[in-house]
Amino acid sequence: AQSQVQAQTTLRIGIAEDPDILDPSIGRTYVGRIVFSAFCDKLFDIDEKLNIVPQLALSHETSADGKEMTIKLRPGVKFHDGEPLDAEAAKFSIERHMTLPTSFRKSELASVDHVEVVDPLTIKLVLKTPYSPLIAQLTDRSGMMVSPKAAKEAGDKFGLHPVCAGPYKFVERVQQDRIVFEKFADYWNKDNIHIDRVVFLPIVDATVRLANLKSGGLDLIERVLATDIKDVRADPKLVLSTAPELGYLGLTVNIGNDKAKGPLSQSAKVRQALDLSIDREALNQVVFNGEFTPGNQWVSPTHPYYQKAFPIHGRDIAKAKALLKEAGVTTPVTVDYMIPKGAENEAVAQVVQSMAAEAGFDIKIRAVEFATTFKQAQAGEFQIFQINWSGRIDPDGNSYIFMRSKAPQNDGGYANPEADKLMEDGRATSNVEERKAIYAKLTKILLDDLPIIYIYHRTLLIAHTTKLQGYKQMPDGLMRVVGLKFK
Amino acid sequence: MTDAALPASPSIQAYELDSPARRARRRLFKRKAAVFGLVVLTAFILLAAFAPLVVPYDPIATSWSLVRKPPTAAHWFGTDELGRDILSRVVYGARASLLAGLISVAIALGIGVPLGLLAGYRGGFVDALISRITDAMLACPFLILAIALAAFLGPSLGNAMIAIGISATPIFIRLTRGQVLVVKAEDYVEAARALGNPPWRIAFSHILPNVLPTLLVQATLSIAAAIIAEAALSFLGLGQQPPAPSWGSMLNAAQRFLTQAPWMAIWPGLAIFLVVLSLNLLGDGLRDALDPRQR
Amino acid sequence: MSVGPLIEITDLRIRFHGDDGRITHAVDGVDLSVANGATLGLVGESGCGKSVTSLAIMGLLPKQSAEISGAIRFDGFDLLKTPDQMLRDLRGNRLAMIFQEPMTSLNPSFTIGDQIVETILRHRGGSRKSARERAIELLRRVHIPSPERRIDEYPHKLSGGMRQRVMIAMALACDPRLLIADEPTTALDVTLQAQILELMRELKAASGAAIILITHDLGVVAEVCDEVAVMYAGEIVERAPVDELFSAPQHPYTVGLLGSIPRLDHRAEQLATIEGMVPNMAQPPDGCRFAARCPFVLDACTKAPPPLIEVSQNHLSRCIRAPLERLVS
Amino acid sequence: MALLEVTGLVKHFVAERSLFGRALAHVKAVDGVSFSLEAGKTLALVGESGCGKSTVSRLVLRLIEPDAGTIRFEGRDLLSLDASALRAFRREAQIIFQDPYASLNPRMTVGQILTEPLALHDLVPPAERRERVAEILRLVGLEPRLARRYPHEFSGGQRQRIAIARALAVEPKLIICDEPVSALDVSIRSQILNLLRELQDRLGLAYIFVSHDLAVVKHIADHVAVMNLGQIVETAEADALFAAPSHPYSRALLSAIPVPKPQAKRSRIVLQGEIPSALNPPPGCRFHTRCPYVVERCRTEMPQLVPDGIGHATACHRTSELPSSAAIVPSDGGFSPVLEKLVAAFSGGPEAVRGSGVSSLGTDPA
Amino acid sequence: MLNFLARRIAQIVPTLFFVSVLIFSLQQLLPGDPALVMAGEERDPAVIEQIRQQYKLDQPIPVQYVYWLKGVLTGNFGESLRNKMPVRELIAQKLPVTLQLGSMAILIAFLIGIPAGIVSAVKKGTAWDYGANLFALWGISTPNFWLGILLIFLFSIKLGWLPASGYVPLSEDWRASLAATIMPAFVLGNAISAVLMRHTRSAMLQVLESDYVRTARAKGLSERSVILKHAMRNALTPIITLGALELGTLLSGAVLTEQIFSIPGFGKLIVDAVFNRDYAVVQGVVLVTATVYITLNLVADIAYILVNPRLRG
Ligand SMILES: Nc1ncnc2c1ncn2[C@@H]1O[C@H](COP(=O)(O)OP(=O)(O)OP(=O)(O)O)[C@@H](O)[C@H]1O
Ligand SMILES: Nc1ncnc2c1ncn2[C@@H]1O[C@H](COP(=O)(O)OP(=O)(O)OP(=O)(O)O)[C@@H](O)[C@H]1O
Ligand SMILES: [Mg+2]
Ligand SMILES: [Mg+2]
Repeated sequence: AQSQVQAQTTLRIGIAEDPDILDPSIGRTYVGRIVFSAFCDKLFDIDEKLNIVPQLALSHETSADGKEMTIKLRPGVKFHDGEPLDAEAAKFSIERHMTLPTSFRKSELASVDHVEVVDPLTIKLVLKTPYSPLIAQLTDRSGMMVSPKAAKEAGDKFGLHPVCAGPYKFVERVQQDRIVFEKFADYWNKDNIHIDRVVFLPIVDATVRLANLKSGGLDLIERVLATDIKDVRADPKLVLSTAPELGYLGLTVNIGNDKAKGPLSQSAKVRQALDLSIDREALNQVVFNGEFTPGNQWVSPTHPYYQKAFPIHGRDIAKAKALLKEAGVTTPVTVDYMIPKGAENEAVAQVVQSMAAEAGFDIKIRAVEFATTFKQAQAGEFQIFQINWSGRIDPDGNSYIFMRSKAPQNDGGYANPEADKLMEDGRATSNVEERKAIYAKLTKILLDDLPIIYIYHRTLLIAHTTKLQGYKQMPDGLMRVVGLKFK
Repeated sequence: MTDAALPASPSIQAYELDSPARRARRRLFKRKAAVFGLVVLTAFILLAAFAPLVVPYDPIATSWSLVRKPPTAAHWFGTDELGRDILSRVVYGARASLLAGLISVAIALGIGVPLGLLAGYRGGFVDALISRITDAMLACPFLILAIALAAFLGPSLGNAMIAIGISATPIFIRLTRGQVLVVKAEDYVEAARALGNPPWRIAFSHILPNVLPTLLVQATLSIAAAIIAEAALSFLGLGQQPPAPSWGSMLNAAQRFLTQAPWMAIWPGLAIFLVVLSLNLLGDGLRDALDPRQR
Repeated sequence: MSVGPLIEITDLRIRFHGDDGRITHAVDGVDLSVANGATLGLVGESGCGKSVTSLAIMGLLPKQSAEISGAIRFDGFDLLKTPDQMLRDLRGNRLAMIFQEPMTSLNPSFTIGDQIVETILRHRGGSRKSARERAIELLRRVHIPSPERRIDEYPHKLSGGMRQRVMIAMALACDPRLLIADEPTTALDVTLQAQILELMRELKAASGAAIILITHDLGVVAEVCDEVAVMYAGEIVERAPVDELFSAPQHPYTVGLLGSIPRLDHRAEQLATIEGMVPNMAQPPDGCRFAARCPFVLDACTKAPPPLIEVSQNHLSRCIRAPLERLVS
Repeated sequence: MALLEVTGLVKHFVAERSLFGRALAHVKAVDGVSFSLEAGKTLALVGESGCGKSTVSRLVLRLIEPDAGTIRFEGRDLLSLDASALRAFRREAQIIFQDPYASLNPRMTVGQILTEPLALHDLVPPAERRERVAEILRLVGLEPRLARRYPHEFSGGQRQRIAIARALAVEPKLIICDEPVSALDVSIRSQILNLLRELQDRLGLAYIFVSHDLAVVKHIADHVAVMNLGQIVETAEADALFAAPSHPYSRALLSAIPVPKPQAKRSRIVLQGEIPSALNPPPGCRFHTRCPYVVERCRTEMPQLVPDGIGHATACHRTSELPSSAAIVPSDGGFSPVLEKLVAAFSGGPEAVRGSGVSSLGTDPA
Repeated sequence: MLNFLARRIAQIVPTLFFVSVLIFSLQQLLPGDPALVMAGEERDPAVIEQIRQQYKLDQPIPVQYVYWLKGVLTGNFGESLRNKMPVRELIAQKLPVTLQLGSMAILIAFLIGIPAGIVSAVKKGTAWDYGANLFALWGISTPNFWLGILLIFLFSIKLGWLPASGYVPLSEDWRASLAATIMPAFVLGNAISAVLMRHTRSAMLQVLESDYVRTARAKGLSERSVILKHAMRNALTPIITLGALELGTLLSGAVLTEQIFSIPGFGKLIVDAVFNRDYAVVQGVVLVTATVYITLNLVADIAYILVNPRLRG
């Protein structure tokens, strides 16, 4: 019996930032989502191929007109506080996402008109208009279910002591230091939970994160530096897990709000010249040891929606120069190039800068604090804004809000009625082939107009010790803890 | 009362005939440490001034084939994450650092000295007000103040200098004020008043010159501190903007490659250390050389 | 006890090596002796080497920068060759000293009692209690009112005169054979000065200690001393019993000094002045050091250093023109 | 009309403040001082350290503002002068300090130091200033070529000469000498005293001479005021005071002077008792704690300065009852005959120095 | 003396008032809309407007100041914009960490700085003195972020002896806690010990030249008791005062050191808060820091009075 008393097993995960509040309605950081996945299950989940699979829901069904979605819930699911997850609770959670004043899920669920309880384990989402990406939204924070009792009590402080229906339940959080979870005994899938505790430790510096992994201080880390991969692979005690990321790094060109009316905003030819001057593969090699994926569209070449008809073109300085000449601009073309501060961003910017210089661009890098970039972006105080988007499962999440005219994140002020129409159409159908056809047209337009010049797609780089087994990385970047065990 | 003078006091000893400045210089040059500081500093200043002529490579020219190469005969200090020559970047970085040190301290002097003079000389309410504000600024840790200011002004070398300058100002206010209070009580200031000097003249031609040596010493030490602060701000990304090199931002970049390219961290750090060390040595030397108690 | 002087200094030379390599000849061939129970006055201008001489006797000159030669024989010891440990046993015990600045010579962080008791315990041992009693006794001896109370006070509570008395009490704590008083009254007000002088006179009679009294005030010398040595630029220029010095000085410098003091009895229109300045002690002149300021100077004076000659019994002068009466008769 | 008339001068410094800046304790540095001074004469202020001598000096020049009293200079009320009139007054009266090392600005050459007053009051057109500086320097016995040097290049005595020269530059009528020789060596002291005397004779200056050295005071003063704790306790012609001091405090002071004569006859009065602090001076006569003649009345009633009709005023209740003071001042009996002659020969000798061929820097042709 | 203390304490009030105004205005001057920053990638204008309203960001600055001040006076420092934690709690969470780090740094500084200062003053001009001075120069001339990086490189990456980052509370595991904090504490303490050494040296030199030390020697006391008793007691006063001022350096240093070693203390809290535009946190933390600093100075003043009989009155 003595030997049965095993030491508690603890999984220590090194994350790159300290998450914001742990309330799925208010949360807004990438790193926050990683933490949610340990304790807050969603209605649906995805698999490696981006297929939508059930999690708290058992199935879903969309009506023919696309305006109603019926969801069957998994029976016998309990929240951490013992409350049952039934249709009422699901309705509450979705409505909370939609109505909490400071909820950031509002826009994701904007198409939902109201939620109906069909039976104790069935709900129905009634939509204003057909909206095919909705199901994808429910695989992320909008699909997370919270205990109505706890949420009602805590109001907008719910995130300080979140109560969900995930595999682990919240124990404590020390800001900037750690977030501790322990195994939830009544988890619906408890047979697949093998580790007693999960601790998230925010460690900003990637080198230090890796050092801690090597020294055994951590078991699992996210965002390994591409330049450190060789190191990880060489270490027999470490395993690297990768997946293509859903997002992209792009250069948002200020077309509509450029106060200086620079050549870049005035002429698509100039944008094309810039595009042609960039050697994406070389950049990938220099900055990321070739580990990332060069790209030219808002989804990566490995994504089902990638338009193979428009592949990445090579670098062509001669053509770029010719285009500039055609556009009749005097070189060098000076460009105000805003980036959020950070070593990686700066490295990319400097490579772009030196590549573009050869074609006749004089790029002035302006590294602005992350906090300030959005304000300046909204105010149109940039000519190029180099920004990373973490990506969404549905391709619409990578395009609509950035390029639809007047969309909230359309900082470049791009407005093309034809493109707008295509984006709306894409949302309305859920037929994959139909959507692909629509997006093919859209891609052609966007590659001509170039409101955003896509450069590369990151690879999710996760490293863990060989002791930890069963880890699988999904493209959405979340770190799933179900099924993990120590050797 | 003109003609016959009293019998002249006949002799002057030949023992101390040079001016205070020259004597101070002589004493300074007697100190090996200070001379070392001066030499190193001069070397850095010359390097910075003639950077384009000295450096082997363009400090911002990237080379995709030379990413993070350890020191070689061609690149003495190695190359960085974008294949740039670290030696050239260190030399160019001297410009940012020295300039940051000089300008921010100039700002601090420009604001601090007049205020300190005013507070010390006028006394009363003005003094109380200035002193309390100075206390308040001193109560906020220097670097935090500088970070907040730099964040407010937006990241750029110029703004970092302003931020550091403002953060360093209260030291100069306090120092000037204290010194003014000391000098103000000297007999020669009282004599100047008795002669009918107007207040501003007393402040500027009798008090200020006698406060200057102390300020000079503090300025030297503050430049050292400002250089470290600029490096710190650049390290946090609030200073020099890429691709222009600065020692702090080089260290920042280096931190990510500590395992693979430790040389990236060595050289800029060493450069900061040397310059700051030299300034400290020089400051110490000046302090001793200008100390009125010493003969 | 052996006959002969209690302390005898022969050919004492002290040089300071400055940071900048400059050498100061602070004391240059001083010969002095003091008999048991006698009081010697040491006078001279500021910087002529009075304090340095006394510090040399106490062994308190900085070791790094002071270079000392010659001999100081005290009570059978050659102080310059005595090991540090033994010197420490002498200091505060058989050799005691009072300094010029009563305000700064007492440690502000300890009560005066602590400071006196410490000396007694160091040299006499015994219990703290008995040492304390002796301290009170000492304070009473130097006329500090209600010493039982005062003993626990910190120095800053006492006036300058009181502090100087405490210093004296401390110096007398172990019944020293030789007491060196370096300008004990200079920093004090006239009335306090008078008190301390009275006290010194009293103690001189009572304690039987030999005293070296350093001062630049000839009035003080006249009042307290038996014998006087006049120093100029690191040398003794004249030594005489006190009466003789004041009535028939044998060195021009002494004459100048005496002539430049305003007298109470008659109002001279002009005081005598000694023009010029002390020679630079980094490079003292070859000949007589006073030659440049001396109205009686001869060519010979600048050629070779004049010897200290005995003009009359016990009256020595370092002037080739002595006896000076010859010049005015 | 007297050159300077001071009546009822009061200055209390704040020694301690309460939380809200209200003064809790005062140092009564000067507490009702009155005196007057004729042109061309010397008034000496004597007294122990801290009795308020320097404060009186500064008040007279309005370097600090008095709390009460009047100061009249040539009949003008000084306290009513505005800033510019005050600056103009600075031409009339000057001050010399005790510490020759602290009283000259170390960063100015002697020339600059002496030119400054000329320029400030526009006494001499710029072109002639250099000549004037030379003249002033000669006046105090320094060579004009020294104008290019800095104060630190001079000895204490020479610096004091420069300070005197600076005071003379504005051609004042009054110079306040705040212990001008206390910091100097005996031999140099006499040079400065001689210089001050000469200048007075030549330029008709009036001096207020602050000192605690009574022999010096006797040598230089026409009139003496003895101060104790912010008040004048006795004033008289110098000779009268030294012949027969009447206030017990003056007696003690004078009896304490050490005289350079062995076995001098003296009846020294050694004061006992605590020196009271100016922070809370005792009631009644401020000297009563140390006075050998104290009676009950002294402890309660403050004595006034009472003149005796021949210019000798004393603030003591018991003036008339005190024993004779004739033998109080010790007698030094003058020089012995030999010494007398030697001193005379010594003083007669500057030529001999010059003629001796001993060259020193000061006498080199420039 | 009591009066002096009262005055000294009364002075704190206007100083703190200016501190609060300074912090507040600085905050307001910071560019970047906190609501926008908070939103990050998710920029829904309606929600952003909501946030502005909720945190009174839409009010004029003086009104915001009054709200804030009111809160502060009642002990309510507001809540973090980023994670809704009350600022007071955040501070309570972080303060012990920085205090531990700071105390260790101070301990290191004292253990190195004061003995080194004494030795170099007593042995002025010898190899000891040179050595101590070299150490001091090294200490004040090394940027602490560089030293931190080098130490991580050496002890964590190359040798693997110490963890490169993180923090373990003392109460949890004191060994791990010490292991985690020893490097940052050394980085912090290194610079301070250098400064302390210089202060000690110059205070000692000054005291050693004083008349009362000469008196002590003239009494025949041993060098040991002259230095450790008579000189040290008096040299301590300036060391205390100047040492207290160094605490400011400590707090400044903590900013970068905590950043490099990922220590979740005050310094990291504030830097992150500045970058996140988390106003309430920045304000609260700086105000507390300033108060701590001012209080420590006051304590130093009191200590100064206590060791100085002249002032004890
Ligand atoms: N520690 C020292 N280092 C270098 N020079 C010194 C030192 N102490 C004294 N001197 C020099 O030695 C000379 C004699 O000094 P000393 O203190 O003996 O003079 P003094 O006769 O006592 O003068 P005073 O009357 O001013 O006390 C002076 O020139 C002085 O500058
Ligand atoms: N500015 C001041 N503030 C406060 N107190 C002062 C000030 N100036 C002088 N005092 C005090 O006033 C009193 C008289 O000082 P004053 O300098 O006039 O004395 P003094 O007679 O010149 O003494 P000494 O002979 O020491 O120069 C002293 O107790 C002194 O401490
Ligand atoms: Mg001396
Ligand atoms: Mg005075």
